[in-house]
Amino acid sequence: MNIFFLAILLIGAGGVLALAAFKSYSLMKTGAVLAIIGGCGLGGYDAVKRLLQHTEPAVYNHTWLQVSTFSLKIDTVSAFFLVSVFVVSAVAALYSFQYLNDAKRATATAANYFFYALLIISMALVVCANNLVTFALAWELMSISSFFLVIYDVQKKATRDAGYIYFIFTQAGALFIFAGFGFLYSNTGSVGFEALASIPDSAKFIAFILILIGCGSKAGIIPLHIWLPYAHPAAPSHVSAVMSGVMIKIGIYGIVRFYLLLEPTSALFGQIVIVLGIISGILGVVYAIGKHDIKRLLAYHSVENIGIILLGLGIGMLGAATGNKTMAAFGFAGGLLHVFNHSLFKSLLFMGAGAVIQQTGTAKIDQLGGLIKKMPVTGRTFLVGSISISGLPPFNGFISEFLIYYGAFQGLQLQGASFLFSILAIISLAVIGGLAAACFTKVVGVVFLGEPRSDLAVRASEPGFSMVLAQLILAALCLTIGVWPDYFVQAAFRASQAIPLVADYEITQFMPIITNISRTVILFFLLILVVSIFRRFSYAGKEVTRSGTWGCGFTQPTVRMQYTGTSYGDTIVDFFRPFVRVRKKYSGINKIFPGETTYSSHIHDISEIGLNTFVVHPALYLLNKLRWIQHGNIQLYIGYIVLAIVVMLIFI
Amino acid sequence: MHISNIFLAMILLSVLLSLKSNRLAALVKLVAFQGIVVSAVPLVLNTAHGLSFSLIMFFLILVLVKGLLIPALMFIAVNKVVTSREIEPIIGYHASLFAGLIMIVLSVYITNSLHSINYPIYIANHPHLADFAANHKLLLVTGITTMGSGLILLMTRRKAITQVIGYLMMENGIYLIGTALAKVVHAQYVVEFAVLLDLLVAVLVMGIVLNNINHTFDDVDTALLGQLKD
Amino acid sequence: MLQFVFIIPLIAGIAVFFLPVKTGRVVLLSTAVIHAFFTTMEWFKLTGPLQTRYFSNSPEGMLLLAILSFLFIFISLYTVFYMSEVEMSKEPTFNGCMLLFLSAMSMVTIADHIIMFWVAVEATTLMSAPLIFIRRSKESLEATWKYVLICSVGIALALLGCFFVIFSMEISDIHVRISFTSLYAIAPQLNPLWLKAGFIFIVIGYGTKVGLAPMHTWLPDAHSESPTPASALLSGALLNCAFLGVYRCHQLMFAAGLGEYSSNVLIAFGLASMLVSAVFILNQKDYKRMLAYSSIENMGIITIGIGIGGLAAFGAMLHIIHHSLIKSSLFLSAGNMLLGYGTKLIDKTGGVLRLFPKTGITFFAGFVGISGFPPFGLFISELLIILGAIKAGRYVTVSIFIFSLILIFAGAAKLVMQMIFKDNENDEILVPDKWPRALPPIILLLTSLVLTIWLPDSIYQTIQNVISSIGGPVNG
Amino acid sequence: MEFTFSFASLLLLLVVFSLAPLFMGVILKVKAFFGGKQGAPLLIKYYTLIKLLRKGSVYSTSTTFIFKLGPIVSFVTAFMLLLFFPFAGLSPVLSFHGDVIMLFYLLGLGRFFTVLAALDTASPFEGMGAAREVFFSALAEATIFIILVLFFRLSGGSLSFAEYFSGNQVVNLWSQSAALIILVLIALFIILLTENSRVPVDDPATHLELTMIHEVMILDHSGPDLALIEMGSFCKMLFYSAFITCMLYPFHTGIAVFNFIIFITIMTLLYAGIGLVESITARYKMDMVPNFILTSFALVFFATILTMELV
Repeated sequence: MNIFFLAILLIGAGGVLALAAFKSYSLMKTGAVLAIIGGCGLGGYDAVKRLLQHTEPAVYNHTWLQVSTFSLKIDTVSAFFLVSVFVVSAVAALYSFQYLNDAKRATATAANYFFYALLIISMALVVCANNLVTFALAWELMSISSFFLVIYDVQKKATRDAGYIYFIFTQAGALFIFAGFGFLYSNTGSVGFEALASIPDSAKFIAFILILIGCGSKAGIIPLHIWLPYAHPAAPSHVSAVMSGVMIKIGIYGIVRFYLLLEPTSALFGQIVIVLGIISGILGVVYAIGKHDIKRLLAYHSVENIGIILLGLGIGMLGAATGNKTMAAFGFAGGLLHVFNHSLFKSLLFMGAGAVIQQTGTAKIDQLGGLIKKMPVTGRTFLVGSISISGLPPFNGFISEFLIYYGAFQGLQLQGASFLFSILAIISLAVIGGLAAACFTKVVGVVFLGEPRSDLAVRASEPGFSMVLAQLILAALCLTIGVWPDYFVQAAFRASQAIPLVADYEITQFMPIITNISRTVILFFLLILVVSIFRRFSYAGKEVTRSGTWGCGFTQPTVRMQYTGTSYGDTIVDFFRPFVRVRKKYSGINKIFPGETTYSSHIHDISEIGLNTFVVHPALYLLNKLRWIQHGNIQLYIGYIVLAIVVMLIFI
Repeated sequence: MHISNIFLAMILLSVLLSLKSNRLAALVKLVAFQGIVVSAVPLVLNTAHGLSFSLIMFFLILVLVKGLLIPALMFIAVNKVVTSREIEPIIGYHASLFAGLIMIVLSVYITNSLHSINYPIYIANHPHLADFAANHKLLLVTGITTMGSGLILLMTRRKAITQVIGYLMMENGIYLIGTALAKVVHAQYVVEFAVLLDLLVAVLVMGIVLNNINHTFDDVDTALLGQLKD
Repeated sequence: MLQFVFIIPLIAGIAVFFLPVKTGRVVLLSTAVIHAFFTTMEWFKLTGPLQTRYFSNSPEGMLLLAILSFLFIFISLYTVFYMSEVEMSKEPTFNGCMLLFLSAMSMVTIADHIIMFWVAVEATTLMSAPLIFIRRSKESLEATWKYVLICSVGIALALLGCFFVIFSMEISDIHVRISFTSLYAIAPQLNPLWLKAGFIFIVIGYGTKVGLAPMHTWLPDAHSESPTPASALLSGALLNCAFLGVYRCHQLMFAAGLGEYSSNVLIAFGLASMLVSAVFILNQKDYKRMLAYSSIENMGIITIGIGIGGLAAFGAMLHIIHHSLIKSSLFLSAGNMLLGYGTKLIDKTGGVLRLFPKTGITFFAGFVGISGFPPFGLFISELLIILGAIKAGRYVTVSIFIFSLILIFAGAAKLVMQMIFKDNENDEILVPDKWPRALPPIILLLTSLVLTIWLPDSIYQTIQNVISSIGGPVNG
Repeated sequence: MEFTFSFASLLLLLVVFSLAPLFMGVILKVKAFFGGKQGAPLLIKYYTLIKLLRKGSVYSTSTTFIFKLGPIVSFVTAFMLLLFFPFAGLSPVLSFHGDVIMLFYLLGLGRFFTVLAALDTASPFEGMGAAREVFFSALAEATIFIILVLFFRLSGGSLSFAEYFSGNQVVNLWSQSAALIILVLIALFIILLTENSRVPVDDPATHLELTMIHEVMILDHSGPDLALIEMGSFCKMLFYSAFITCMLYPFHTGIAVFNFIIFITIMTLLYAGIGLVESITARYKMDMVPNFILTSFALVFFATILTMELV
């Protein structure tokens, strides 16, 4: 535990130092980044140690406000999440060193580092919290610090609105969680986590649903995801990386933790989670295909991946409910491993996007193109990230999805509803995979390949060293997990053994599968090598010329003729019409000698439309109707008092 | 026929008149009159067990405050302030008079219901106060009516001064109800004086504010005081 | 001696009227310190337990007295620097009335005799009235008029309520001193019907002063139109004092075994207040009014918490403490903005963070605190109230509670973010913000922060004693 | 479950792989016959490959390393499929429990790079083709995985090609759940046509870029690169047809030679069938294609639901 506190202390020191030394810009940045990285390294080391060697959970208690204690506990699940928290935060800090380079905004930068440190600390605390009050405290700290991180570019209106929406969602979510805690507390009579498994099933269900809503709004489960596509584009990229990579996973952690504490027996929990996973996964990726802003697109992909994670967890819960150990173990392990993997490649992608935006000054993918020639490293790392997020071998995304598939397939031996849910899970995983691949071929193809679509993209060049290094580290991690997954899979299984059902579950019989996967991957690389040698050989001594792309007989091809991201995704989006509102503006060709024509399309999020039309507007309308109360007329006011008395006397 | 009934009848009369009176000066006079009578009520009620010196002293002070000081303040206010001496009710005089009558009926009803509930117990506890209790009925009626009419004035009159008068009437009503119910209070003169002091200061403050309002708005019509709203 | 806490300010206040301005300020500050000194004496029972005919040091009274005294030190400090910025013609009157107001409020906190309590509450109204209309602007006069009249009417009704309570004692032929402490002892024998009636009138009467809907109507006007120190004192201290009356009567009902009824009444009024404030905080135009409505909301929360009892009551008590600290800090920051911009309109006050960094930070920190985020105390109190409410099985209450909390937060966040971050059209600054005026709000916020991290045991014990009489211990 | 490796199978694999171009020739022959033409020789595809391997290449100035990587990856991934597939009743070269998931994802990887290579050329037509390719294959994925679900159900928990076609619970037309297999066969044939971009989904022989899917994506490839792509598509075709073949007939006759001969015959017939379909049906409009694929999905899903009753 002491190492953990030391790490926390170090990170905090970094944040405070940034505030203290904001006068000298570079010193402040260096100090803060070093301290944060150091602290994260320390904490990460501790967490990994706990995860790999079977140590007893460390517990720390300190009475607080006389009514409760400030209580922490690090078990395998906490350790697992701690790893991704510390790893990603450290790398993002490294990235931020050259990403934030505007000496004129020294104070803003200092504040940014302070709240960044606070965010890391609070996330670590949430993951370790061991009673309701501590959890709530850490959760709220996390919300508030991330809010301040989002509004870094506060003079922009878009940023303020994004911060506002995020603020509301996070607070509403927190209140739902508190309500859920209320149900737990009212049944156990204590704020501790100990007795939760023994409360009646109805209370379990209500509490779980409330907590699911609260944590889901943080994790970005559709339809509670609305803040995500606003907040991530608004925030600076290292922040989006951490928020999308780690913070939304803390929401997942909340769901997992309370599932584990409640130990529900009904299959309903799993089924609900699976359904949410399917919705979030498929709609998330479809919206992503429809978006033209690269960071917004990535934000929707976070929604999609949360969906995949939920599918895994749901499968696990279903397995636990039906007593199918293999299903439970693989489902949970897959979900958890995907949490870690996604935190890696999603932050990698956000960093890449950040580099692109910093270099070109635009986030509109239809104005970019050919960037891989200008920024080779970023381009390649982004490619790695794209393959990983599409869940394709030989990268890490595939490993976790494989585990989830495996668990889901085990579910096929069940009968009735569970069988159907397993089928749905498998199919939606397949569809999500395919669509994700579609989406990222679009991103890579339109942003990094082809020719620049505007001169913004022409002026780009490789970003600063620290940014490149950060991306390289993450890309390397993605590849490592993809090729040698054994340790990571084992770690995920160890974490999943927190479920009582699979506590004694022996995974060694399944490890060969994982080994075989890595063998196959290596074989794949060997074949690639062989074939490329063969290719090199077959080109030996032949004349290889370069010329323009063949225009298919068209004599004046221009870069404007390239297929844009919009048209690329159009057919797919149309396919999902009822769930996706598409608004197209097309001026049309109407004259004999056509003049300038314009075309624009915009994708609307149905859950956002729904929220506005069914909740926000009616509520505001109703409340505005009540404004006459404060009429300003004193006689009326005295009338209120008399009225109150009369009413009370009637109901005496 | 107890003597106090005459006093109470006078109070009721003053209430009804104040509801239909259309001149401020008259209204103030009425309140002064009402104040004197109201402060006399405990005196006449306690004839049963004789007058004590302190009681008389207290009566004198009450009369001084309620019957002289406060009306005097009001007069000053009226003379300094008012441009038009009309009262300008929001609902007409007859209507408010009618409301007053309804108020009486209502209070009679309330009193009866209360008595039917409570007085059996009450008299059982205080047999020597049987007739006293009987008088209380009318006292209570008067008190409630006065208070209600005070509220009516507060709600239906436009002039700020009329509202002060309404407040005073309401205060009188409450005082009467207090006399009818809680005699213990009236045995503790410190508290009594404190309440009285508050009343005095309240009217004083209101007067000052009125004065300022008049200076700034050139009128004390509360219609002008409707600017702060949402 | 207990009475010093209101006698000394009284004398000092009267004196200040006739003293020159400079000395007046000195007297103001020194009185604040002396008051604090006597309060601590009382807090630690150094004068010994005390029970006069009209006064006593009840735990709840002591708690509020402590808050009041603490706030007053910093508010008076602020007042001094504030006065040096705005040249107020009637400054002695202002300072004097501040002190008289202090004395009246202190009297409320220690009053034990029912009528004496009433007298004290009415006194607070009268003493604070001059503070509000000291500027003699049209708005301030209107606000004062409404304040005085509505509160006087309400409190008159409370007097009627007191008579009913007394009668409920007499009718069952018991004769004890009509002070709260002695009534608790014999509460079960009181006549329930008349006690209920009394409770209704007292809740509505004092509720008018607390600002419970629908009797809250005067509050936004008075709080927004009065000069900054007065607003801070009104929101931070006066509302609590008025609430003491409601609370004491609830205690009495509880002792009489009518706790169920009174709880429901309190919760109903609390929810009404929260909803009303939600209605008016959404697209509010004036930031001081916004703060005033937020005070209504928070008093509603406290009422609900007290009504629910148990853990929620503990939460409510914490809420009283932290709300007083944070809200008065907010009002002081708002005062700084008012000095700087010369307007209370939200549309005309933009970019506070850029133009007035100190004030911007304190104001936003205060907002973060008031909307229930850590590290400030309202977070824990609201959490405890929700937990307690659900434990008490009041699900409807909780849902309305949460709903209106979200609404209010949504409304306030929009306005505050606009003020703090959005750029203003013109950057002209009337009065730059200075450390002396930025310091008191900061200190108040820090206090709330410290009390969140570490709550002294004596305070905890006091709160325990307070809520033990309304529905048992914390984990009840 | 462990990682098996058999040498005989490797030999067989090489033989079958070398025959792949011949089978494609068969299709062309059949189409020519129905077109009333004499048609190209059966070995035409071999000639094409040799010709391509002899040539050099012209690379677009817009392209990057991805353009060169595309053909390699697409070929390797397609070839790896064959490594794991049991031809003619022999055990596959390599196999492990759960390899199907891996292999279909490898195919996805191959597609990923083909598409990127197409987008790398900055040509509007290739982008168009890429868009269609990813969309249709995403739909096809659904069918493929529901087929896997069904097989898992029928074969009692198998997750590899080896397990499907060997052991006691095999999935083929002669097992007790033949009715379901028929539905699967139809679906699988549809997928075959889609994935290998044959008529009615796509027409490899068309000359209008606007109407192409797969062919348009490789417009700029030439020389050995193109040869690799061709070989990759041969492998893919071979894999799907072999898949269908193994479901049509259980290679239970002990003698390997017989199995081999039967296998080759069925394969030839299958290719001829494809040729037949191509010559008697017309190409669908683009917006019809999704329905076509969804039909296959519906069939298998129906079959899978039936298993709740039957199995």
